[in-house]
Amino acid sequence: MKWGMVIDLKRCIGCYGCQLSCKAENGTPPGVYYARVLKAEEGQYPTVRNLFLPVLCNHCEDPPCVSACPTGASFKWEEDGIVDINHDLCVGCRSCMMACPYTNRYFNDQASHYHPQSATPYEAARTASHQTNVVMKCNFCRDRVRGGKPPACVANCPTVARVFGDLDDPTSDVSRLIKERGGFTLHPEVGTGPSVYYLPA
Amino acid sequence: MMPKHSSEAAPGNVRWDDVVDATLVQSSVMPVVQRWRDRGRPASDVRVHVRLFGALASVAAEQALDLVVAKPATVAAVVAALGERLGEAFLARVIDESGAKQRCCRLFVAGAPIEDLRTPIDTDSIEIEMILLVAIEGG
Amino acid sequence: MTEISAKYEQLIQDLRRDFRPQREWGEGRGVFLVIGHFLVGIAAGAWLFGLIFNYVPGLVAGFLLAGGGGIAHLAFLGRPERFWKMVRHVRTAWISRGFVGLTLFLVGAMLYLPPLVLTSLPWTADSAVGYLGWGMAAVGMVVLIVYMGFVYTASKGIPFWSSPLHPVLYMAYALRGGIAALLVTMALFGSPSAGASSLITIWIVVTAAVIVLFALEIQGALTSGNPAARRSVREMLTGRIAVYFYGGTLLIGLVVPLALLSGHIAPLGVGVLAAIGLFSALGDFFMKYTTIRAGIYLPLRPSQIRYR
Amino acid sequence: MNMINVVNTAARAIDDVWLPSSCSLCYGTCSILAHRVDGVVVKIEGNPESAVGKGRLCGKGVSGIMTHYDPNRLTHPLRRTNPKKGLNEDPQWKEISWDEALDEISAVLKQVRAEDPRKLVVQRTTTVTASRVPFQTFAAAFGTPNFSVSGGGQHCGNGAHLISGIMHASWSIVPDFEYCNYAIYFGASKGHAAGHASCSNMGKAADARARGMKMVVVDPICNFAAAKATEWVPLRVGTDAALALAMCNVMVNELGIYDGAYLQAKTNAPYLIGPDKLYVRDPGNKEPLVWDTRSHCARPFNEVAAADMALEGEFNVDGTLCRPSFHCLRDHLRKFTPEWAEEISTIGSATIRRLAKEFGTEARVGSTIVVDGVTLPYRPVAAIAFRGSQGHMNSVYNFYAVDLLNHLVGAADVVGSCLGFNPACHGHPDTGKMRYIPSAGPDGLMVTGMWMGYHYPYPPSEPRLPTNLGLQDLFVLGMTSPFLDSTDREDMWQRFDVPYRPEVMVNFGANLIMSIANKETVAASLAKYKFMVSFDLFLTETSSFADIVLPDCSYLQSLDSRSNFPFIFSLPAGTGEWCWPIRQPVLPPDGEQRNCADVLLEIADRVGFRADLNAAYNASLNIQAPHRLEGETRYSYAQICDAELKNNFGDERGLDWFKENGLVKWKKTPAEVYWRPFVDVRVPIYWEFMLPIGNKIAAIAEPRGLKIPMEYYQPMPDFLPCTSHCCKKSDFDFYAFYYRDIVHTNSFTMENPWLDEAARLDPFSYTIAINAAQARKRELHDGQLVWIESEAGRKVKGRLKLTEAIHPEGIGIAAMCGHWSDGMPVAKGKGVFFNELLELDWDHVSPVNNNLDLCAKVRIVPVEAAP
Repeated sequence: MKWGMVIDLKRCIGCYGCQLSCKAENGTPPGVYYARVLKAEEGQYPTVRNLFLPVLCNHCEDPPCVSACPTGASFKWEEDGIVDINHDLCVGCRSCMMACPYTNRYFNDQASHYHPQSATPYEAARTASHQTNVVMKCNFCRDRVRGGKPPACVANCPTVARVFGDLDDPTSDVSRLIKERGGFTLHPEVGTGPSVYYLPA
Repeated sequence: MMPKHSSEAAPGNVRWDDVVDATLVQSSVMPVVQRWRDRGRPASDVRVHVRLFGALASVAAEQALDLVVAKPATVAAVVAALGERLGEAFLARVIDESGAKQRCCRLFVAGAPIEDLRTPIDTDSIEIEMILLVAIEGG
Repeated sequence: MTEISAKYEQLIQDLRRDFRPQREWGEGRGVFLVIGHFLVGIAAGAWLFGLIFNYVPGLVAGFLLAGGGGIAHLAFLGRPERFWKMVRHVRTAWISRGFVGLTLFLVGAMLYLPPLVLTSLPWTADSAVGYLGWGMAAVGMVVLIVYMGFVYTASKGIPFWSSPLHPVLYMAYALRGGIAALLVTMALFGSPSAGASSLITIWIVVTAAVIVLFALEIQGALTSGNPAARRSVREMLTGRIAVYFYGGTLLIGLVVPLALLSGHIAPLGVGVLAAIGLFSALGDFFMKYTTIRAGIYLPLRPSQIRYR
Repeated sequence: MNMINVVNTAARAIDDVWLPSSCSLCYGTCSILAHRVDGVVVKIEGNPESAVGKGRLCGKGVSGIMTHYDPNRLTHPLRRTNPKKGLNEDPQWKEISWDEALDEISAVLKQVRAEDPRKLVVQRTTTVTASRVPFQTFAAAFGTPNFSVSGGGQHCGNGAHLISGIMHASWSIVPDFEYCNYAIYFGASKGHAAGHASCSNMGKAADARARGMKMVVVDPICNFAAAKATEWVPLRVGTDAALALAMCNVMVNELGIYDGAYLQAKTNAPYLIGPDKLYVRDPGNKEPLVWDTRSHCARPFNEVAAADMALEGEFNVDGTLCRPSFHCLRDHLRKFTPEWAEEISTIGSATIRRLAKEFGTEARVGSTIVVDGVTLPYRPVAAIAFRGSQGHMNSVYNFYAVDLLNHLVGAADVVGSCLGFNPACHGHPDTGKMRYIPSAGPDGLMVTGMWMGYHYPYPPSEPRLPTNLGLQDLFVLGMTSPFLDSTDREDMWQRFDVPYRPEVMVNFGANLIMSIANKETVAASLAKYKFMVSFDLFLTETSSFADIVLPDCSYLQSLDSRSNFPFIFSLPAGTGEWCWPIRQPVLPPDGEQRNCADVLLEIADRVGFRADLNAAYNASLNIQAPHRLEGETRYSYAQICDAELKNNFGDERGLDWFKENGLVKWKKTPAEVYWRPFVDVRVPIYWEFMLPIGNKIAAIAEPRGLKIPMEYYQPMPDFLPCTSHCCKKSDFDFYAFYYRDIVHTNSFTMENPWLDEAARLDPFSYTIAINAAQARKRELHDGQLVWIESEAGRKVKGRLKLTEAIHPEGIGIAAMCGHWSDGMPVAKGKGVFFNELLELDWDHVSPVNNNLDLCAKVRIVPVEAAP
């Protein structure tokens, strides 16, 4: 099977629910974003379109980050296609960050917390456990997924813009939506075969 | 893309009042329109114990007082009696010019909230509580 | 503002940009990566010419530079204590290959070199051990000369780097660096049998090659149609790193050596040649430094979004 | 405090639980599940069981953890030692014990209550809906009418809520997302950002979009709703009424589109209007007359079949020449031609005609649809307005004009139309409690069945010489008032012989220095209070004016028995479920923090008005025997909540049951959701009551030297300009306005580091949006630091963000950023403090509902050369 995500840009309103529920779920430190929302506009006044583009690791079919990693810290799970990082193996050479065409990897170079004076009890419980001086990124909330729950950003999205499922199964919602609504991926020209698809706004 | 329901939409000018039976709900709602016309009218007597709270207590000389109103009595009669005893300033906070109860004034007869000043008071030595609630809200 | 929060503020600003510069390689501790690449490149070149001219000081220089390069790499890594894990992905990762190359080179050099400079060792250069060392070092050397460019080519996130010319260019740097190293060592330990004249000729040829390749790379980036690559060139020629490019790469690395070479400043003595070597090496450092700093991530362009 | 002990032990005993509760990052109050592990909340998710949010939260909701755990939270009562109060005065706080604090507060309140309870002003934030009951009740029991919600109302609701109340018996309006095919928004973001039932509406709006609902958004800036719209119609700030009126004109007079049957049966359209612009009444029962086309004579409206009521024509009733109000409206509308509207709004007349045609056609006047087996009127169009369009001098007419679009085509509280938030509820199936239905009031016009305060929008109370500091008893169509803080408040009080002055303020969390208008004006009013106590999470700009600051509990440490009641406020409208969730403490207080509701109870005990407070709770929560609070009994807030819950849902469903189960829900019926056809009430398309009110107010105010501009008190809407529209100063060529950012709530969430980080990553949250072409014309550049300077010379500093997505005359700023308090270090210095540009006086508020005018004519002065 191959986990994949479909993000319906028609539904997304750029509320940052994904970016922040991801933070809450993974306790990522300042400056590390497994999920982000980009905003941009297209056209000229008054015929302008405002664009909200949620981004995350694309869990590519052929991930350049994995082949660039010297230690195998970055790897792809055979059974579900999720691209993951084994932080115990990472030497922090950051070549994966240069290899990722989607700039969705972050280097956690210092133990840090959000309020300068001290780490909150939440951070002590959820952020402190992250290794420093290693590269971090989204792994589709693999623990949640294996526990039968969708990734945090999918479960939380107030507009139900995110759908998660098996791309190998032609009957799954993700496969169906991609087919019916003309799902597309970012930077197809790079040829990495992303597992994150977008539906037209 | 057409909405899934539009197909069910019947053409032709259907009258609003023909569409549904307005009595369906109306029957179960007290017709409030009467309220503004009503005035309470006293006739021989019944004792009521009145307790005033909040702002009403602060404009009134007494916070708890006993009144005697004529039978068949209504809450309106009690209010009128209070007015005579406590003055216009007090009355103005309880009823408006039309004689209707001010919204922000809540009345409880034997613990039950009442909106309608015509509510009869037949049992003797009954307790009436009155309080003004804050009128303004925003957001 | 502490160094951490400064970096964080910078990241927030970068993430708001359409064209986000890479800062992990070349800024802060990242500069050690540039130094590492630089030293290792020269080392391999020095070793090559050391062998060609059969010039032991050159070999020694190569060995020492490589050692320094290795240390610089460790200084760059987030988790240096785990460095040995980098052997694991030779199959796909050029960094792994480079690491293996460097290891081979250093070990080989340590077997081959000592008997050449020291007497009364248990083995000699032309013993089995010596030959083994020679071989390992040779293989390591080749890997080091070749791998570096490919590390950049494999960086699909940075269009400016992923040009196929990069590997060739880095090989040329290695050669130019090697000659430079020899020119310097010559000044200290006397010239090898072949003599300086031939070295200078090679230097001129290689330098010419570097100039051509670099020009081609810039031209390629500008015509690639990739906005990020074009942006990189802009950064280098007119942007925030132009000063390093003009001051370092061009002035120090090209103008000064050529001026010295012309002989108008001083007669071409050993010292002047050494200076030429030194400057050209510095120039190479800046060329690598600017190329790395000019790296701009492939933008996630929302304009790719289609409408219904 | 017994609640807290319970939780204390709980926190240790249980080490891995998901507790159902309610969010409080904005007044949407979505239902949450808080995951607590070893006494630490490690995750907040939406509660999928609840109809409020349906298990999904916005960015703010999931980030609440960081607000709760903010190390800048207050943990001890503080007493100021510096008697001087001012923007630049350091209060020099010193920690004191609760006993000291409560002794002092009680002593002050005791004295004031003895002198004149009205000298107490109770102030609260709108962000925490749960604070409404405890503070309103406290004020009522104490005996003061002076209650305020700082910026709330003055900014977002005196117009929107008033008219939603009069026309839809609810607090706000939304499209019936499930069935609506064509919605047009005027300065509203419902379903796309902040606001009532925000998350639920986000989901419903997205479904509507996916289903193919067309949405036109009229707004000076293209963000949130406009970004998702099928069409963005940029207009000049504050001219919404011009567009809406022109659309009405085109529909009625050019296309002849209107729902006659609706107007006859459900509005005052047939009521006969005399030359004096007033109803022609029956000499006997004084009811308004209509023209009976069957008997060809005028008869009281309630004695004629709707179908026989004339909507047009001129009739002679006992010598007075009169016309149905619809006829008057139709004539009145003629002058609002699209060409006229183009001049004012900058929207092309062709566009205006097209929009009117689209709206009128999509309304499908006369059609019906079957929902749950019930045949109902089907009007799949909705015209929606909110803060943006009503935040102007012309507050009332802007909103009234927009809503007229709905009523002309009968698109009011029927399938697919404009809906009020749950105006009718038949009550809980088991207990019948929470039953409320709009009813017919004076002249047969609708009286809402449920309201937030007791100051009902209709019938308006009689204007009288004001005794409230906010003058709401004079300006009876106003709710929250500017006159508690305005520069001219003392003039007003003297003018109207208000017999007392504010002396003591009890504030809950409101940061009014930032949330009303420019800081100097509000600071001046705050500095005048003899004594101020403030319940706060952090030291805000406002708490620095307090004498005592009390450390409040966060929403994760608090109890609230009615998170989403009244249903007209923040329960999603349309079909679905009635849902009554509660908020329960998930964590114990830190340090000396105490729950405000319990503190108020203790203050009442110490001051000695517990009996009044109990009575007030009985009244405001409608608690009846056997659960009524008796005499002076010292109930804890938990016990009061328990009483309310048992009173509403039966003895078996008390607080403990709710803590376990989180909520009660039951299905809505079509007769509740689409109530209007079922209830015999009319709404005014002709506001006959305006003229008399205006005259009565003028009769009181003008002899005292306050001119009442009667053009604002006409029975039919008009376009009346803002002060900004009249500014002729050269080089003041932009209209500055603010919008509510999607990642922030009021001035509160900037202190949350996750939300602050998201806002910093956002191109607009902390910048000043300006039309790119206009900027270039003035050689202004993206990221350039500039002053935005108002006519009055007030100015704010910020960095420009050049964008194509804003009207050429607009300057768009996200609201209420730019904190300066050291007590909120994360928020400090972030973004732009828009409200600084707002004046606070009679000249800058609607003369009808006193809603503040939220736009300002400004000029741009570069602080530094282009970067």
